Amino acid sequence: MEKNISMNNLKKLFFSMYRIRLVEEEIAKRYSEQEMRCPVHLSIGQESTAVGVSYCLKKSDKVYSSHRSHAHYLAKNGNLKSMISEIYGKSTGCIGGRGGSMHLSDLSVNFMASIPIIGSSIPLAVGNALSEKIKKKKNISVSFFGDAAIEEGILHECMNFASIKNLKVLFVCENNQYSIFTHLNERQPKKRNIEKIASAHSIASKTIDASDVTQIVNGTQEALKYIKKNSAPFFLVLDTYRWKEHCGPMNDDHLNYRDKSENDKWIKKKCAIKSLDNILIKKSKYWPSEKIKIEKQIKKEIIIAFNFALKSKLPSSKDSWRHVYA
Amino acid sequence: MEKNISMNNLKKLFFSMYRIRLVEEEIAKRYSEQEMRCPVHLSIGQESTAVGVSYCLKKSDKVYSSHRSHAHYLAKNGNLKSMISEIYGKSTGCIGGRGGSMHLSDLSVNFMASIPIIGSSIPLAVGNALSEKIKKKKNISVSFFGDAAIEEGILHECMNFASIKNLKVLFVCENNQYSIFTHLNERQPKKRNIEKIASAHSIASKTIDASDVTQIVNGTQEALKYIKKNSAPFFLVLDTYRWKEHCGPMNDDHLNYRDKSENDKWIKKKCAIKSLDNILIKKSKYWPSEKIKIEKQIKKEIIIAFNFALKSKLPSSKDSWRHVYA
Amino acid sequence: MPKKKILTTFAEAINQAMITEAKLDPTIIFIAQGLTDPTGVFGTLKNLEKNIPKNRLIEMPTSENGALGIAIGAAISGMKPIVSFHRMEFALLALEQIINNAAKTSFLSEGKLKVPLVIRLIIGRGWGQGANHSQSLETIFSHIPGLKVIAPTFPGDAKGMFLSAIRDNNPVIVIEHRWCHYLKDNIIPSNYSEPLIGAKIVKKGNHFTVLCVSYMVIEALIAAKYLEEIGIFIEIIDLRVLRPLKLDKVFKSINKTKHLMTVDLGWTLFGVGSEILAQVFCRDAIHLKKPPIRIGMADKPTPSSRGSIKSHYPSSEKIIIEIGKSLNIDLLKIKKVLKLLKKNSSPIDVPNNSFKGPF
Amino acid sequence: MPKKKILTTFAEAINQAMITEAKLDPTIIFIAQGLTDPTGVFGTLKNLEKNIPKNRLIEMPTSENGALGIAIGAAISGMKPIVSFHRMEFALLALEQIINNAAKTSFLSEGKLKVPLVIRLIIGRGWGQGANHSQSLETIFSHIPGLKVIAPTFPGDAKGMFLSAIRDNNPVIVIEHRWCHYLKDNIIPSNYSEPLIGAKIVKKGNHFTVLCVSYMVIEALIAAKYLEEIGIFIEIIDLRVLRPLKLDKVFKSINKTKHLMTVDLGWTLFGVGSEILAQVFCRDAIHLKKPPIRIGMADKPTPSSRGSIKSHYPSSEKIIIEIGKSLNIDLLKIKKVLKLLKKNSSPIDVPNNSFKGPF
Ligand SMILES: Cc1ncc(C[n+]2csc(CCOP(=O)(O)OP(=O)(O)O)c2C)c(N)n1
Ligand SMILES: Cc1ncc(C[n+]2csc(CCOP(=O)(O)OP(=O)(O)O)c2C)c(N)n1
Ligand SMILES: [Mg+2]
Ligand SMILES: [Mg+2]
Repeated sequence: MEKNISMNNLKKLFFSMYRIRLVEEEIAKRYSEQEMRCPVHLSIGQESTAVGVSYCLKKSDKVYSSHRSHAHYLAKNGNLKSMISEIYGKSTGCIGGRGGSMHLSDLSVNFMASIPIIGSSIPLAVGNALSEKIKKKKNISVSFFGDAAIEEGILHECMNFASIKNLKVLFVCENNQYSIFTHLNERQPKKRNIEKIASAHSIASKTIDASDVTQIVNGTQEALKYIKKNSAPFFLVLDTYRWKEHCGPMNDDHLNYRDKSENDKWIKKKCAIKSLDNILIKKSKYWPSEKIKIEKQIKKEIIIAFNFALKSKLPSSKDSWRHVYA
Repeated sequence: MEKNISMNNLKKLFFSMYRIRLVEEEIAKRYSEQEMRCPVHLSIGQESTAVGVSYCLKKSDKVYSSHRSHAHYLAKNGNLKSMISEIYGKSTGCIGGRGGSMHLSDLSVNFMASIPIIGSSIPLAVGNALSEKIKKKKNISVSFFGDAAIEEGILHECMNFASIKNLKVLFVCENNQYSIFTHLNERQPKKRNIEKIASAHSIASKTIDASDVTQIVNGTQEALKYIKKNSAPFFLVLDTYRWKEHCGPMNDDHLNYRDKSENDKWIKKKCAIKSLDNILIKKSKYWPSEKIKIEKQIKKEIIIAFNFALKSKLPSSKDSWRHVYA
Repeated sequence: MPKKKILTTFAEAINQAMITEAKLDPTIIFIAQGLTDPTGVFGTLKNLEKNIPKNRLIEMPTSENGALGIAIGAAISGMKPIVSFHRMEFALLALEQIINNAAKTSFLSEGKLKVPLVIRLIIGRGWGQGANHSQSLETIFSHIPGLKVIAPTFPGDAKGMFLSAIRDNNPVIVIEHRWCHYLKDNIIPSNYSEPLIGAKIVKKGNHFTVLCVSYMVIEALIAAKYLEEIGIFIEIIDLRVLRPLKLDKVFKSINKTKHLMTVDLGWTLFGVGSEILAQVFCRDAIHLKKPPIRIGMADKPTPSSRGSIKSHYPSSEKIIIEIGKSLNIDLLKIKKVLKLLKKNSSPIDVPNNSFKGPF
Repeated sequence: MPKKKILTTFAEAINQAMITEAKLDPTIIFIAQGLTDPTGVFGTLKNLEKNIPKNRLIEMPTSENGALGIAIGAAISGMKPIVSFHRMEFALLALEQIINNAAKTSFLSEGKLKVPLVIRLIIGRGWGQGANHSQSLETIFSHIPGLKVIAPTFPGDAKGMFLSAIRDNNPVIVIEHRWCHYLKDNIIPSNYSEPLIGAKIVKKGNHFTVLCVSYMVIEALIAAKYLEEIGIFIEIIDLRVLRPLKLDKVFKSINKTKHLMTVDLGWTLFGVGSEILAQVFCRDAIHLKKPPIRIGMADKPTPSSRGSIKSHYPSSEKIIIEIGKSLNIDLLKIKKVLKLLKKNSSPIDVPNNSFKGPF
């Protein structure tokens, strides 16, 4: 699958995923310091979905996300300092500390909004696409959501709307099989493939194993081609896995709500970062040393970003009276 | 298709449909007298759906309906006097005039509730089925709704729920192609079959041309068998047509929102009452005279019911303070 | 600009406002069910197709929550959607979007995103529509910072305020009482905007301040006519804007009349009148000669039958009785006046005598 | 029956109420997301699986509107569902069902159908949860006839009132402030029910009536302690029941203290305090020596950062300052007391010092 992606681009994909991984790990590590005082939903294990999709997007394409938005934000070239500061509740955060981890938004990279109410940002993406259509622009609107959003009526309403109005929406369902502690099988029909939801609304779809980021890249590129050619939405299902607890910095394997073998399989065999690493190792003998350099570079960036956030000021309560109205 | 239905039962089906037709026509005729002072959504043209489904139900099965509920109510053996009185806003109405045409409800025949908010009564039917399951009862919960309800997220939420909890719900979508003045093609994907909505939620389904009531009977019987055998919901799509305006007593063909040929086809060729009449004519030479008797009987009943309603008292405003709380 | 006034209904007035403005501003889009119906949302959207390009007329499937969210998304990205709901109740399905997204996006983007969105909520009444088609839930919206809420009564205000609502960069909820749609007035055909601030004195008087929401102004005006016959002159204030709530004119009026009555469209408890009274109390209670009077819809679902809606809605009759009581007016006088009122009234369940249903 | 009291948290108290009652009444069913999670809705649903048969534990997909409607349907047909929402905001998706069906089914069936339904709405606060996870929207529900709305503060009340809520044949909205869950009290382990009527005096005093909603009682209690140091004794009333609203105790208290402050959980405008003030005004305004004081959440979305939430929530500090002003207390005295208060306070964004996140 990686064949049609250049070595250089493979490295970019690796870099982007690995950066997210290391950022999230740093958040996890420092969370107990009690200075990041907001809920955090980490993307560790799910980096490939955000990276694979965003790799194919233009800057002018718009992204909407949910509670688990760090990876989406970073993959869309969101500013790391702004993100970490936002999580620290600082005035230098991407929205000045007003929203914390669950409300990341940065218009300078067209990362429009993250809304922590399940399903709530999906219509915003569709509305964006409606607007692009009226303005005769070619931009794509991307809506990221988890598998639980399938259960929300609003997703169905939005898919129907995008379908009948021929809107350029890329729906991306990150299926990590769980909504908090509850497995998909307790929430949705057991043998039903999620793609059936798409076809119920006459929307084309594809399911991809997210352990291979190059497949996501290829799938997304196909999807975008389809969207542009047909002026119609597309629905991607990306099968992935969250390594950490639903919300917070810890592992929660001791709670036994997830099968140990399932866990092992995803962490040990299906890590998209590891897989790409292996490909790169095979492709180039220089890779191991390059990787070390990359790692250093990222770690340095991370330290700078955290220091920046730590040194930044808390916003004042007076500031929060601004922009209640436009 | 009528083969497995006895002559006697065919007559019953005819009677039931014809009775609804004549009741609705009488409402239409008298509406201009300005004594029925509430919105009315007539079922003329759609009698077969209610009759065909209810024919297969037991008294203990529960029915939930929407704004267009007259036929559902009568087919479930609702009391005609109570219905007409309710429409007249009289204290003898099935809920004492509190609700009018859009809120018919009669527990004595397990016609549970009609709610004029699109989609709003669907979860009530599903909740009823949940209750029956917990109580280990075998009753079926029937939810009638129009094609517009497909667009409401709540239907999808309810279907998912009924599907995963294995509930004995019969979903009945009466597809008359229109939501008020708007054709299905402007509201839902053009070539998508409604059954796909059912299969998206792993629910078995069947589409039936409602111009033949015997097909509805057979289809419903199959559906009920399936529901009981599998402890699972079933989804019926009944293709039908509304003859009159969406709300009110008049024809509105002059507004030209519906194709004349479509209109003609349904009224002239696909009237379920006429079709069954033709079958009966072929089957029995006595039918024409029997039909005259039936018509007389129904008309007499109707006159009695309207007189009863007209003579009944309006409820007092004091009465409406009762039952705000249980 | 022609200054000659022309007799116009409320429905026509907002229709004019919308069409004129939408012709000038290509970012205005319309979202509704049955947008281009022969009836076009009670006539308020008529002639849309003739005036506005088709790509800006968005027929909305029966998906209120999705559609409202889509409208917000469009607003965020440069459009000015006008969403119409035939009944306020249908918007209950969309409250999550309205309260979480419409009201908070400006705040949550540090003002970088704006939501210039008009949401029209039509309140049904009469002709037996019953419990689910005639609720007046304006306080739900008025409670939420980030929203603006207006409730014009008269055609002139409706037109001017509607224009401001469209031009506003915030989500504006427009409460339209169905019975206001029929009101006629001579108004200027050209477009003029009326700022979304503050109440308006509709009738001057010295004896009682009567603050009304939307259609209740009409009931108060009728009451005023009859009260004048017995020498009582009430001052009627049309609240017009529920959020932001500016009550200067009310305070001034009370200062003069020393009497206050609020007349709510919706339920009294936790209603608009509650907020008004609270604000007056915090500031001006000492001026009142008598406890204020709050009336509103009876605290129960709206029954369908015309039999049971007697005394369900606040009426001119009720206004007269309560004011009479508060001012210790001779009961016989009041009774005489009420008799006259009754003689001249149209049936309880229609906005006017020419209304014939069916909804 | 053992009468010995046992130290119990609010969360444990309602957990006990639910489990004990559900063991006795087989029609009680539970509906929630993550019903049998290791954490079980903040611990309030723990041990459910051990005590209640599985078929009565209904794991709810992320489908709030559907699930709430399904709960109503089950209630109509003989069940007594207890639906839990982790955050009040999630119930915004279900308002159509709550307002149209839960509240009106008894009315619309002439009392033949009943909706014995408990809807638990948990209000989030602190730890940076921000605008969509910490709204206090209790007035929306309190406005609707057909619903009952309660907001217990203390473990004992919570248990007793929860039991009444379950046994009630009407839909009862239970407003649970997340920070109340941690409150501990010595309560009787056996099940006792507390009628869903009226407020409760939590602390007696002669100088000021302070009427609080839910967690605000705790802020007032803290304020009271410090005010006592300077000789001011406030009377604190826990409102407890928002609908039906019975204010006799409030009227009585005001009669004594001649001063009134309301402390809202949510936004002040069109809030609970508005209704309280309106009722007092209509009846008792003359008794007050000073205009009443209404405080509540600042009129804006809740920011996430602990920097910006300073003065966002009504606090003991604010209560002290406002009462001081109203009673013309020497500013130096107030300042001294505030200093002390500050010294003893835990961080602004946690319910107690042992709270460590992550939500
Ligand atoms: C409307 C709504 N209901 C419930 C929640 C509580 N909640 C927060 S995250 C979450 C799980 C969502 O699962 P999924 O969509 O699969 O995303 P994941 O966390 O697995 O990435 C839930 C139920 C919510 N935020 N919004
Ligand atoms: C939630 C909601 N949105 C809109 C309406 C307005 N409305 C009343 S009837 C109707 C048409 C429904 O069409 P369908 O479900 O196909 O039923 P039909 O009238 O064709 O029998 C609509 C949109 C409503 N009652 N409820
Ligand atoms: Mg998931
Ligand atoms: Mg239809």
